[in-house]
Amino acid sequence: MIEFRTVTKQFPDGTVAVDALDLVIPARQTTVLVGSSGSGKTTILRMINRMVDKTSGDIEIDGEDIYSLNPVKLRRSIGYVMQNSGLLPHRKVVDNVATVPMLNGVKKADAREAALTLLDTVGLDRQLAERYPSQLSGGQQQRVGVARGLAADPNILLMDEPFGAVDPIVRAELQQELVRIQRELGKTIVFVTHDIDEAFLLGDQVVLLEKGGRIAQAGTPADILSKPASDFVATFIGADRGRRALRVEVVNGRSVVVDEDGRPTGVLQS
Amino acid sequence: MIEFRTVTKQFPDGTVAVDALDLVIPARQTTVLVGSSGSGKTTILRMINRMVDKTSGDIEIDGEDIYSLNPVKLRRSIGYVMQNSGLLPHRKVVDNVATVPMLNGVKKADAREAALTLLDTVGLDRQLAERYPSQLSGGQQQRVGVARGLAADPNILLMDEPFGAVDPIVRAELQQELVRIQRELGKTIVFVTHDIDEAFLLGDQVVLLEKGGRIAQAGTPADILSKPASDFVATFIGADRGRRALRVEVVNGRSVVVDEDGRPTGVLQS
Amino acid sequence: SSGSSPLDAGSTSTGSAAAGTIVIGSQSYYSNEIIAEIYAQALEANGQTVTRKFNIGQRDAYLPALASGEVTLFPEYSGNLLQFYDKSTAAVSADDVYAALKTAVPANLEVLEQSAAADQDSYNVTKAFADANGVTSIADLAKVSNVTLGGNAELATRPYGPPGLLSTYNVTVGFTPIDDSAGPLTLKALLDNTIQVANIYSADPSIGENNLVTLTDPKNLFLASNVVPLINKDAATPEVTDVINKVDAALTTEDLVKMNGESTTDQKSSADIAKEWLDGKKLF
Amino acid sequence: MNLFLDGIAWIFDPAHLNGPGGIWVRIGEQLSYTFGAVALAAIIAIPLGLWIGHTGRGRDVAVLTSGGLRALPSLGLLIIFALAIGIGFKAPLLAFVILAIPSLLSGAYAGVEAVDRRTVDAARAQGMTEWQVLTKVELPLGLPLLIGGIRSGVLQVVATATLAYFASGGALGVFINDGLKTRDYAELIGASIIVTVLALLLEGIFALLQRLFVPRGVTAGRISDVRSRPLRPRAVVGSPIQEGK
Amino acid sequence: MNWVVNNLGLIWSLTLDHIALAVPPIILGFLISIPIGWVANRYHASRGVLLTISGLLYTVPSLPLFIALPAILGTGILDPVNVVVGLTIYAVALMVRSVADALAAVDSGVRQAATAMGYSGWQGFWQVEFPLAGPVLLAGLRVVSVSTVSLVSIGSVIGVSSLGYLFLNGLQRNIVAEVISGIVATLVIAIVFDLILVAVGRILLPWAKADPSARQTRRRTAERALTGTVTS
Ligand SMILES: Nc1ncnc2c1ncn2[C@@H]1O[C@H](COP(=O)(O)OP(=O)(O)OP(=O)(O)O)[C@@H](O)[C@H]1O
Ligand SMILES: Nc1ncnc2c1ncn2[C@@H]1O[C@H](COP(=O)(O)OP(=O)(O)OP(=O)(O)O)[C@@H](O)[C@H]1O
Ligand SMILES: [Mg+2]
Ligand SMILES: [Mg+2]
Repeated sequence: MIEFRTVTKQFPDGTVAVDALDLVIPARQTTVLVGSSGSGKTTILRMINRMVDKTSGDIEIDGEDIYSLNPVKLRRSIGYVMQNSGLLPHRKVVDNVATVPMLNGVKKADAREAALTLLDTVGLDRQLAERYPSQLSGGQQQRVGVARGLAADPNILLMDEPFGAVDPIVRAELQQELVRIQRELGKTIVFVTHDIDEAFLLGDQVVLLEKGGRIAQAGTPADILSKPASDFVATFIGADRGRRALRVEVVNGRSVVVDEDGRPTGVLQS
Repeated sequence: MIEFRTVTKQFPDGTVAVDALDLVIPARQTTVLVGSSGSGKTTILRMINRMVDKTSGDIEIDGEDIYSLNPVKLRRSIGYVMQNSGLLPHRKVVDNVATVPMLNGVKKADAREAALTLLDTVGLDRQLAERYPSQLSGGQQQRVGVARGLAADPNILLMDEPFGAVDPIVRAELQQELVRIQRELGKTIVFVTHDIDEAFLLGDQVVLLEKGGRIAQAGTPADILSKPASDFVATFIGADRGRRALRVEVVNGRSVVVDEDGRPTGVLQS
Repeated sequence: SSGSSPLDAGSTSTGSAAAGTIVIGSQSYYSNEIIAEIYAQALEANGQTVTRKFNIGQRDAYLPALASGEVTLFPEYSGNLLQFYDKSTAAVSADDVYAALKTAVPANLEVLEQSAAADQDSYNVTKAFADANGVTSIADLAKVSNVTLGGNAELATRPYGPPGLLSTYNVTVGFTPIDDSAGPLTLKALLDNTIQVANIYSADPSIGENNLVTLTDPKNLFLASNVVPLINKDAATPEVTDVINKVDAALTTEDLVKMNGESTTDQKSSADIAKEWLDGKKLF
Repeated sequence: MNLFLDGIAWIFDPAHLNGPGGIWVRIGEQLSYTFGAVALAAIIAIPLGLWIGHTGRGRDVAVLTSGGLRALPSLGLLIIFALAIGIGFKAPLLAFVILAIPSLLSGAYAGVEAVDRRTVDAARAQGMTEWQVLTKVELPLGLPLLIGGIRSGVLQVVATATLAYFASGGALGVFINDGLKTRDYAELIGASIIVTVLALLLEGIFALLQRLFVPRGVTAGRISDVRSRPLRPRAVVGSPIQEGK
Repeated sequence: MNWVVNNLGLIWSLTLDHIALAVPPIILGFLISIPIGWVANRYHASRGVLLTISGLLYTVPSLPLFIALPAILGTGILDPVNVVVGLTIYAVALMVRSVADALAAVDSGVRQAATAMGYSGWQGFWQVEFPLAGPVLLAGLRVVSVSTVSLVSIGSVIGVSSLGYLFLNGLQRNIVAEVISGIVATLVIAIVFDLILVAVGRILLPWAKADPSARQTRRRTAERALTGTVTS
């Protein structure tokens, strides 16, 4: 469990990115932070592994103040996956995955062996292990990024828009894969996105943020969808644009679900 | 009306990007080309204004072979909007919009005056006219791109993933704006995207492309959704992942529409 | 005019040659390099170990190196060297110059026996110019207006340069610095009439080859300048000085002209030229 | 320090400043070489560079040639030309033209190439002719790097023009050579100071020009664009502009 | 041409002298520039100052520098060390900017990823930033190499043996072939050095070849180095 208690982050230039945030992120579940650009998602995420230092307040992991720990050690114990994978371009795929265990002192051969197993876990062919990141497609790179995040077998996995830069089809695949992996491993995942569909798809808990890291609403997807807490939430989830306001029409003898503008979004199963 | 007759494009390196394409794009409607990366969407689009030269076949606009026209003149008579707007960074917004009319010999003052009117059309504040593109947000830049595409009052507007790089919320706004503009102006729009939701939202006709520019299915959104012509189409529109296979569940006393995995997508209106 | 000199500053430190090794230097002047090569080969033939540091620019660069022991032996020209140490010297004849030179050199250097071979500055004009203006001596230049003299840059301030011409002969000349030690650029400028008078060393074969007229010097503007070895006293062992003195005794002005011609016209290397000369003289 | 002060004193001695062969004349010669050589090099290299940048053709050849030209020792070139032409200003000028060409050439083609291809593509798609694409888009946007190339060429020539004395071509090298040969170290240092100050002045002027010629609204060619490259193309972050709602 | 054939020995020994004078400045310049460039990149405020000073060093004409150095260093006048130090100064002047640019060009995303993975500052620099700056550093080093090789000749004017001897001696003796052979030999050394640097790059940076985006940044930054304040 990760707990933020009235945490504030003000950058040196004066921007208050996160303002008195109170948030509990339950263990072994996926919590999705969603909000538009600049709402402070990344800042919140990075305060967990001290890539960004809080200005005030308390951050605890399983009851322990993270500021009592060495930041480098803390980071090695937390998986981190980012957009554009952040892979080291000068290391082969397998070495990228093996990096954190090796920083932790695992022997090279062992770390590489474990890395190969992880490639299986994320659904990558072992043949790709000896390639450089630039020789992979965007989707493959993201899989490597996930494998690397999992390499030290961390309890916590931070994911910052990990699928933001890939093509929608590949993206859908990766999302499914993540759902599968999480079912198997049961990590505490904190996932950042600005795509509300992705948030609803992946989140056990969805935290909808406004500017300054203020929580507009937090809850399960169904909660948020059925009872938007404010106009802002309603706008954000698309309720006001009629995208979420659906009705049924019959086309070619089948019940097609359409939105307010009459645009079809799916077919109702009988 | 734009007509492709067994049009093939082979690039010098041997790639056959478009293979014997037959396609009719009706006038005064929006036709969306959708398909995954590398399926030849951009190539097809760019053959219309001869930014890419066909290898064989015929391309006609309103019955006239485009190869009988001067390519520079042809381009000036067709609007083009691309991802990342492609605005000239060293010209002010208003001058960017006025560029094509001025190339066509319109006087500077008149072209600028017309440009300001166009900024209204695309929903931009006239105050932004004197800014440079880099001083605008991504969404604003795209609006300027659309205004520029419309500046010479062309019959045809080509749009290559115009909203691909902006944040989903802004994107939704821009899509609505385009729908509105099209309702007012009634251009022949050819729109490229790899987002099937966007295709269904904007397209009067949707053309689903496979590798090599082969048409997997073409028709209205409702047609495609209710009767996918092949497994490929079904996969692409998400039917197989259960995203389009919807059912209704009651949460908090409201009918929430959920997909096969139980992820909510909207609320059914009574 | 300057207070301290960067070149002097270096003279206190480093660089003394290993004991028993003779470090022979030469000017960046091909003819001087030939003589240095002769010294080197002669010493080597007599069992000495020699290091060559040729092509060290002008006196200002190499004299401090000699003083510091970075270089131990250097073929020099008596008149020019004397003027370097004593700008106002009155000595003119070869013997007077040599005598004056012996006392003028710094304490830790000495000059060995001077050779009969002379190679001194001289003013030359083309045959056409000499005939047209009736010029045979430097004094005759006073009759001609708009005369430009060409030579190395340092000539501008040397006692025998334009100031000396004015004070000794009352001749006023323009000056064009051409820094190739009376090489092809100077010669070409003279033949093209870009300059009318060129300072060319008397042993330069181009004087003969181009039919140049060397102007006589009745008032002894130029000092006699004979080949003379300058040596660091620490290196002046009898084994060395005997060999060098023997070489100098055998060297003649004609030899110099001939060897210079072999270098420029026949493009032979200084090593080959020196070897042929030594073989021809059968000194050792 | 003493030497340095002597050098400064040497410069401001009126006897050295004026008259034929005085400091002013030599500075004039130094600058004539600089601007003359760069102008001649520009006539050759800039159109060629623009053509290479615009068409993408001959790029490899250009890279190789300018690399090779860069490796040519100016002293050797100058001497070769002097032996062929004789003394005077022509041989040094020729050598300096060759010295300046690589910078100008690479400035021109790098400038054009640095322009975002999508911008060029969009310009063409709107119906600009190739000439218009070059003159209205690539040239103004490539100007910072092009000027950078000219600046680099100017600085190289101004520092190297001191070698002109090898061919009796005048310029400030005359003092340096003279000071060296006559042990007048005040002259030597004084002339070096002048060369350095000239170079710095020109550098300052060009830095200013470069700033002036960066088209407004563009940061291309400034070093800051490497530093602050965002992770991905994104709608403005931290900018005061509000989305038009 | 005859002259060349008869003097291959001389050309060869001068070539060796030339190489011996050129190599130390290239290596020293590189090593010295790394910490300076690092500071320039790390502390934004220092960047302008450091780059200006190094640019200023480059405007000092070489000949007087070679002559003035013995006074400053206390070396002998003919000591090759003078030329080596002088050329090292120029190399540093050129290289500092390359190092700063190279480090700045390292993708900030990758740098952050490294921090997030738990690299400490020192580890992160040597194992991630420095190798990733490699391609741009190499491009800068190639410029330094060419410029150094061509500048060595000037040392001949003050009597430090190099291929420049062939220029001065060829001039006096009016042997064009001698001057040309000096130019050609200089060119050959520059090309060989360049090939060696490229080969070393291939070996040490195998990933760079596979990475088109790195290639582009490298090219851009190299060209910036060439068209920036760099003079030779
Ligand atoms: N290093 C920094 N210095 C100053 N301000 C910063 C810094 N990093 C972020 N900010 C500001 O803090 C606010 C929150 O930024 P953050 O990156 O957390 O947003 P985000 O929600 O992750 O946005 P995005 O969706 O664009 O990634 C923004 O206004 C941003 O400009
Ligand atoms: N100039 C070119 N030279 C060679 N091949 C090309 C060129 N342009 C495109 N191709 C190839 O042609 C095929 C179709 O490309 P195209 O750009 O039309 O695809 P697309 O559907 O627009 O893809 P995306 O969604 O990524 O934009 C691809 O395989 C691509 O690699
Ligand atoms: Mg973020
Ligand atoms: Mg495309």
